[in-house]
Amino acid sequence: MNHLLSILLVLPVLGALTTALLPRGEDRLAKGVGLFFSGLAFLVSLPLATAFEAGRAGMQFEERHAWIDRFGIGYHVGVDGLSVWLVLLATFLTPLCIWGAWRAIDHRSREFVVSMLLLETGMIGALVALDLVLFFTFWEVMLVPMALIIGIWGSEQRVKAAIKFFLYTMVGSALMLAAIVYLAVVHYQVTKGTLSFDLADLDRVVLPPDVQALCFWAFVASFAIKVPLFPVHTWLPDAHTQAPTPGSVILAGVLLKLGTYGFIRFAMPLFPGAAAEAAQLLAILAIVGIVYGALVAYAQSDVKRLVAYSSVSHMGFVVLGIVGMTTQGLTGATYQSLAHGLTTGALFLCIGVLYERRHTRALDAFGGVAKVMPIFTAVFMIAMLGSAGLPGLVGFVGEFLIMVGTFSGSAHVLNDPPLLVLVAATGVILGAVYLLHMFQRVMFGPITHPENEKLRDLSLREQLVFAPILALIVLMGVYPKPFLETIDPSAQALAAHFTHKRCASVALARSGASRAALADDFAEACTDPMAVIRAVYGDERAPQVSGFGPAPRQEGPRAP
Amino acid sequence: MVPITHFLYLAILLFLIGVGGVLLRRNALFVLMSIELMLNAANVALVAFSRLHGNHDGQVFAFFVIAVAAAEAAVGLAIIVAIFRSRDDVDIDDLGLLRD
Amino acid sequence: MNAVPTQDLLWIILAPLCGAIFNLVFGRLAMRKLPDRTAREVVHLVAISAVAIACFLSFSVWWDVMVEGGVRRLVQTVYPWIFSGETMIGFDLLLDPLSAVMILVVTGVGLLIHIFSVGYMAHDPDYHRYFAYLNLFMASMLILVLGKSLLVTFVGWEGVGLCSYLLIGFWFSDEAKASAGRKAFVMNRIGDFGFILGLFALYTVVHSLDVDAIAAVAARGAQSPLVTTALWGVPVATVATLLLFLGCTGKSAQIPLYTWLPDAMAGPTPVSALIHAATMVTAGVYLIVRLNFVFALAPLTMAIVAVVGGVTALFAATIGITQFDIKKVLAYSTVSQLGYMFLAAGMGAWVAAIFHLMTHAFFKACLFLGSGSVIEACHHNQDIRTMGGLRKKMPITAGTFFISCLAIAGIFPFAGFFSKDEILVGAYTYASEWSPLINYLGWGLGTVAAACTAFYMFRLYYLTFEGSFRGDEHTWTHHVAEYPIMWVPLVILAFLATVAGFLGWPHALGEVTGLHLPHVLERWLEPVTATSARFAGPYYVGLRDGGFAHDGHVTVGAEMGFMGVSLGVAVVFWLWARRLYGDGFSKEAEAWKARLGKLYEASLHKYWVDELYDAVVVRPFKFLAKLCYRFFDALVVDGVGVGGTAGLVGWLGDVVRVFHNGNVRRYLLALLVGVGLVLATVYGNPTVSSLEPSAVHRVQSRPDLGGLRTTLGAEPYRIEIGFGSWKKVIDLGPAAPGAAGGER
Amino acid sequence: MTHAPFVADTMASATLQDLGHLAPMAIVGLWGLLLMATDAFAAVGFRHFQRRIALFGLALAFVAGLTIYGNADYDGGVEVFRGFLVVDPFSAILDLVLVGLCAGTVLVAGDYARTHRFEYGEQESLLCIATFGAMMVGHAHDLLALFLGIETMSISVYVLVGARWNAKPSAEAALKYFLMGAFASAILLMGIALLYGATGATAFEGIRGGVAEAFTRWLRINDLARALDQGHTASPAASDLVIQGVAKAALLIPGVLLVLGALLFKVSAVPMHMWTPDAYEGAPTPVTAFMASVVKVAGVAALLRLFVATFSTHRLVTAPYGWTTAVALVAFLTMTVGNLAAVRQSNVKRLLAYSSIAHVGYLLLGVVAAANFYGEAFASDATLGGDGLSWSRDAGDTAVASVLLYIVVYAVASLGAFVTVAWLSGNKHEALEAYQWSGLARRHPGMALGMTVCLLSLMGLPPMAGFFGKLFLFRAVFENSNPWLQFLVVWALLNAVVGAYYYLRLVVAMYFHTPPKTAPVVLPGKGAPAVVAVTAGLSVALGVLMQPTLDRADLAARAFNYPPGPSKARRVDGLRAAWEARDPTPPVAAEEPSPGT
Repeated sequence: MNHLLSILLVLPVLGALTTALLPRGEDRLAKGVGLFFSGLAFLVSLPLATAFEAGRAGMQFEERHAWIDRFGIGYHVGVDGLSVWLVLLATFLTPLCIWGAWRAIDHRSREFVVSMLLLETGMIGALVALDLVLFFTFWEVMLVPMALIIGIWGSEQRVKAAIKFFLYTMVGSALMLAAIVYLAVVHYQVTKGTLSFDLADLDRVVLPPDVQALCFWAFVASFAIKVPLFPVHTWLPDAHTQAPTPGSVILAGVLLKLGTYGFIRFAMPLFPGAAAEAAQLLAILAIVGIVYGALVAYAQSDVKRLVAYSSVSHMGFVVLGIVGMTTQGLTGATYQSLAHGLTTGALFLCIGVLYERRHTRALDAFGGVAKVMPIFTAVFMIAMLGSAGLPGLVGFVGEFLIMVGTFSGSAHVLNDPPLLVLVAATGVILGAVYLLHMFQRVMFGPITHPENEKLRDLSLREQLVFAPILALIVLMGVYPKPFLETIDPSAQALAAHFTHKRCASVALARSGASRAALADDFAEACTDPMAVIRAVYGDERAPQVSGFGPAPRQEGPRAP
Repeated sequence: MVPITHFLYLAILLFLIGVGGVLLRRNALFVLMSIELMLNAANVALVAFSRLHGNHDGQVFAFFVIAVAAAEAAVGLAIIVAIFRSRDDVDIDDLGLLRD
Repeated sequence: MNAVPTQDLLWIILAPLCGAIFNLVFGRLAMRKLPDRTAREVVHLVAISAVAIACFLSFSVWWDVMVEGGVRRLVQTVYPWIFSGETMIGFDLLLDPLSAVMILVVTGVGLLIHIFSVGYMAHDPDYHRYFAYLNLFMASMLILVLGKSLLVTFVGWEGVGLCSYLLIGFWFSDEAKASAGRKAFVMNRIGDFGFILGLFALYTVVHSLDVDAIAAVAARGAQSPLVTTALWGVPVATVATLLLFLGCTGKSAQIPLYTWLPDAMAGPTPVSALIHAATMVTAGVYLIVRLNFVFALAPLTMAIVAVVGGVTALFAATIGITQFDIKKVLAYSTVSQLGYMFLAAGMGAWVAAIFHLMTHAFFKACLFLGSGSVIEACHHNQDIRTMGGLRKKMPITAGTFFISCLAIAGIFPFAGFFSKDEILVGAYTYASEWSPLINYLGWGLGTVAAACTAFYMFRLYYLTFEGSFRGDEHTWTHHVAEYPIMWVPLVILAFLATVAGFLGWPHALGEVTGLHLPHVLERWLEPVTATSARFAGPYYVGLRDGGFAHDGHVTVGAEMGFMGVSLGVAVVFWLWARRLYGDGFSKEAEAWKARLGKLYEASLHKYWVDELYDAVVVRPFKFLAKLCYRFFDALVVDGVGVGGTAGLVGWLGDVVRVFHNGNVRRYLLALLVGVGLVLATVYGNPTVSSLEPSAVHRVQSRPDLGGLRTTLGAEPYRIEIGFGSWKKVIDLGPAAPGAAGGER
Repeated sequence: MTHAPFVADTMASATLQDLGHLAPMAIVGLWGLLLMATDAFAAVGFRHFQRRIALFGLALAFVAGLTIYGNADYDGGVEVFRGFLVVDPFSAILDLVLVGLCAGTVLVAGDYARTHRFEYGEQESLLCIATFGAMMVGHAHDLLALFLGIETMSISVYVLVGARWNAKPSAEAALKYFLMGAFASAILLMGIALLYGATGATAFEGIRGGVAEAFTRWLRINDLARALDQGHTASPAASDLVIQGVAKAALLIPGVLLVLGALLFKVSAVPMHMWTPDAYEGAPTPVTAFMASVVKVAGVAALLRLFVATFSTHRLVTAPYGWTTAVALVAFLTMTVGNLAAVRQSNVKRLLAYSSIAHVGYLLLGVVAAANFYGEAFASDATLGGDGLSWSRDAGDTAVASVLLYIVVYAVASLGAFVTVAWLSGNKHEALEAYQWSGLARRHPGMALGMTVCLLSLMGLPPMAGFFGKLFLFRAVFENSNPWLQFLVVWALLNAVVGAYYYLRLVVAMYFHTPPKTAPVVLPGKGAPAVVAVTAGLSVALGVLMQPTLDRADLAARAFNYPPGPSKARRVDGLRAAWEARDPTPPVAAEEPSPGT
């Protein structure tokens, strides 16, 4: 089964080709084919969940072939706890989107399905790629289909939004590409002539501080835009608002996650020294994003825009969890990504339902909907509460882990994490404020618009689309064990790796060398990494509570 | 015997005259002629150097240049004629159709 | 512990949960498909039996295991809930004396209220939704109570908040009601914000949120890291407890977050009885007592709790005096009574707090249900100005209501007397960092509040039940009546309100009457408070030495004194209320109104607190949001930042295009300029054309775009001069090895 | 200068043998003449035969090219006509590419001319001859060959540009292009003359030797001056010495720079680019495609052959005497101006013209990098006794390979793009405004897709070939650890984003906008679609299946630059062996500090 990921990458492409060959105008058929292939992809991806060895940190389902080995570019894919669920999220949401768009997308379905499927390949690829060029390839592959989806099937301002999305992202990736190439070249020189773009290889390189900072920020430029991190978030509201429902769902559900995933997989471990230095700033940006996003969301009169800004707020939490570089934070960040994918996806689907019926997204156009659409009300409410991070629903687990990790464990990179968390936690209040505000404006109160009297409640198809998402929202909130026990080991390993490599980078900086070096060279210097870091930063920056390594369990053994 | 530098000065002089002509004249024909002048300046230099170095590459080159110049002139004149047909002068300042 | 299958604990929660799920999923189906009557039957039978099961299980576990079996602690490990790195939050349940009391009260009162609801909601179209929410609330409340880890408690904490939101806004078509629900939820969220941060603060020290773990850490008293570790320069214990207390003020409607509770009366009355009187709002008290050992380590917090409690008690009571909405009066009285509990908790009188919590649950539930049946009878009219004389038509309701009034006013021998008295005594006699000042303050506030309580409760009673009916005739003849389904619970609750006090028979009364009953509750809760009881020094909790302590008890004299005072006050104000309102609004009442003037106005308008909050918090928030969006986001970031960049590129594009004006001679010139540029890159370099000596060395020192090391050093210095056959060679400088080499 | 030893004794057999080596080029040239003849004798009705004949010949040339391409004997490079031309993997690749591009043009040119009523039989023959010239540049091993190749190509293209006699812009474009081209070639010629004067040779190898000598003398003069300062008695002949020594370098450097200027004109680098948009716009679109592909490739080939391979002695690539400074500067200007000017273009042809300028900007960076590496290698050879396999030389080869790859990928994509433009000009008014492309994706999804792929490749978006071209190019430049160049790479990448914007505008028009009432009529015939299909296919395939192409390009590059003298053959063999062994680690001679630093 070790070709699973490759199959997973190829299936959607096959589907896209098949769909492209269909005769023109066969809308239902095209969607059917798309649904079939994406559904097949989902089924194929299920073994990722079942056959995945929990409790193992390393890569699984790994696969490696030479591709352009003149430059050491290889086809190298694999998943670990940090990516496997995101892959599943992608394969899970895509068919739902295609199915959910059964009526919303009424013209040029063929192109639509092709775009969706290519997009799926791009997302999966970016999540499983372990070679930087391969990653970058998929990263960019996602761009065009998404732009098409926004630009062709979007609403009034769609073209502007599509171009904005495209260019915004490209600026970031341009810088990242420069950093990638630079890193590879340095690796080539440091290893005396080993050409490689493989993550594992490049990860061995430790750059001198100044260059490291440059490269780190180059990566951040790309990922921060994708996340999106304040203040480079302004493409998101437009893209979300203009995109058709499936576009918004995929965008919020998976694409944004790729930004944070990039942080976790690439930016932080590759440049730990710079990451540690930048952590404070990034954390502050994240927190500003949390509060600011919430505030702005509250000021919206367009439902979709409101949810879009709520994404800014939520993703702020994820980034906060990442930059703290604690096991809990990383686990929480990953989990929160999933949570946000599900809840916000569901919210966008809900808005899509309303839009289909009323063809408007203005808050004022609704009110009292709950009276006529009880099932929809329940669905919308669960999604809304999940998004608001109600304990017992999916949103809470991630937020809690992020905040507890940052609060108690991230002193080794952040100043006064409690204060940061204090501010971040206000997001919990504000989240309730704007979400309930939205919910009340749409659902409650008397029916002011006669059009709303006759709204159909969810059709069976729509109910079936929502059912699995809601089930997950509840299940993952009540019983996160299966997810956590796969994510956690990888998170722990990453956090530990981060500290060790950061120590190496600190040692390099202290040695005053202006050339890059290999992390292995500092192995003996970093037998106790925290000690080295403390020695540099002084005890107050050093962690009071280490988030790393085997920690005592206060509440008895974890169930097997 | 005449030192090489003299030939060089001549060549450079011719070349600069040609350049001046190209830049200053507005009649396409004159521009063409100036260019021919520049080519010939190069020829002078080539031949002179050929003598300096005592090998014949330069002279061979010069012959080819003459041939090329002829071809160029032919094509150039043809084009100028075409222009002349479309509008009754060949003032290169009037070529305003193609621009940003 | 093995005396009973521990699943029971879980089932206590699961039973109502299943009921809720059933009604959520199938209720709507039933209501649509089945004939109305049967549908309602199905719905409320499921709901009630769910609660009944929970209630039965609670009692059985309590009796069999704790009383008979003598097991004081029951722990059930369900599954590891959230874990990562060192963090480990198990979904574990804990049944100890404290939670036992709570679940008994919750399930018991809950059951009665469920039954009552059958009558009250009889004609509501969303019957199933109502009972589903009610069951959901029961489940959440039980999770809150039974949670072993504070995070599990937090789940219940937010869960009950949610249910309260849903039930307050149950009739969501009415904008005001929906808003009331939202207000409640948001204010609770503010509290929860404090709660969760408090948890984090505790976590940093304890590395766990398990109550036992925290207790273990706290048990070290002054050496406990809770005290020794500082957060923001303050001991963690203080920070944590302050934050937690913020949560309590939200949930238990204390100053400053109390304003949601009166609005919460928008919900159906049974809901007010269950959630906003008997159970949910007392969660804050429960939390403090649950964590008494942590609070005890934070004297500052304790003092704040006490003062806030006392002030709230009085503050709310004074508002209650002037309200005309029957439920509003009860709401403010609830706030005030909760204030008492916090006063007690703040003074370290844990038992008193819980005692009052319990008794209050009984009589306040009874009062609310009573008001419920009154409202039902009066055609959903809640204004006491249009009531009166209802006793004639609804005697049982009136009776139970009266009993409850006696109880809440603290008239011997009703439950309220004992609990409130214990609180007041505690307030006066218990040690605190700022004793005795704080004792005087607490006791004073409490006593005055007691006076007010007696006054407004009896005012309410007399205006409602006595005198003559002030409403319209039609209502009186056709509607006013009471039904068994509604008065049976009333009777039970009234009974409890009467006898519950004897659980806390004071020692002194034993001395006086010779009737030596044990203080059951104190004994029962002993294991819970044991930890904090051992603290000493600044963290000491218990009687201060004010000369009234005698072998661990307040001396008889003192005790009797306090009782006398409170009882006297209560009776006096009862009689005064009777005089003013015994038969409708008397002249004298009006006179007082006029006399108090502004004060009356203030109380009538709830001291304009809502308006204040609106001006200070809500409006600024909305303005800020608008500002962020319209100005910062749209204008600065997107407009100037993004748009600016794009505009700049476009502008430069236009600038560049200016040069391509189609003029050949310009092009030719440009070509020449280009060639000149290329030449300039070399000849512009001063070192090139000049031949002065050190040129070469400058060449080396000059930064060059080639960026490659120069090999000048390897060059031999040799001059060849040759004309025709004659050749002369001059060697200068060091002749490098392989001088023939160089750049060949 | 004597020519390299390996030529046969008797002229005749040598000629035949050499013609064999030059088969592709010879065939194309021959066909040019043949077509001229057939056109002269063919009746007007049989014009369309011209195309078939041309295609047949090109196919023939292509096959011949393949045989050489696959033949290992040429890996070391074979000099023909006494070192006048050379046949090596580099030229082999160029032959194939150029023939292919020419065929692509031929496929469309006829239809276009017929539709626009200026059909003329010489077209195919001119295209072949121009290609012949371009190929000659690719083979050039002597300044004369280079000059003749360029001129042959240019003059034919002048005619092609102006051939559309029924449209004013055509003639105007022709005149502009001609005047500037002639002016440039005059400058080129002057430069060549100076080079010849400095080195006494026109063959590259000879020039290379002369270059080195000139510089040693140059330095000695400075030393003499120093010596005079130090009080040595100046020799009586010192003044002559000054004349002689200075003259050599004083001729060489301006020569190099003039030639550079002229070649930069040919590849239309800023500020010698002015003609490009006008000529591209005025010319018949297929000819534009030809210019954007074939002519560009030839120009770059010339840069590589002459500058990277020959003028890459250490002193010539480092300040203050080096030409790389100029190229880097020009590269900066070129990419910036090219992109900026394209941003506000609504005319598709002009837009693509500017974009082609921008691409040249990126490409020149690669040229600089390669030259720098070779210069370093040269230095290390000189100082460390010339190990042909030095680190720097390997890096230089990689850079050259990257440049080669990039220009090929670019040429293919832009051919596809321009052909699409040509294809959209089915009636009098060509659809040259972006808005006329609206909704193309609905009417002609296939072509729209093809065009999009080509545009994405130009945009440099993975997995298109254009991305990998950029990747390798910039990788090479980065490897050249020079902060300025590295900055230029980042700058180039940001430029690419600007580029993305205007390419995207076409995609937007094709996909997002609804078709207008008057849709553009398209050319008859299957030629254009075939070309677009092939180019689009290549734009993807070259990207995803990069490795084989890369191997060849690499091999080409490795046989490309050589230290003077006999070490060349040894080196190439060694390289081939090393390459067969796929050993990616070159020895790190260049890492050791050399004396003098």
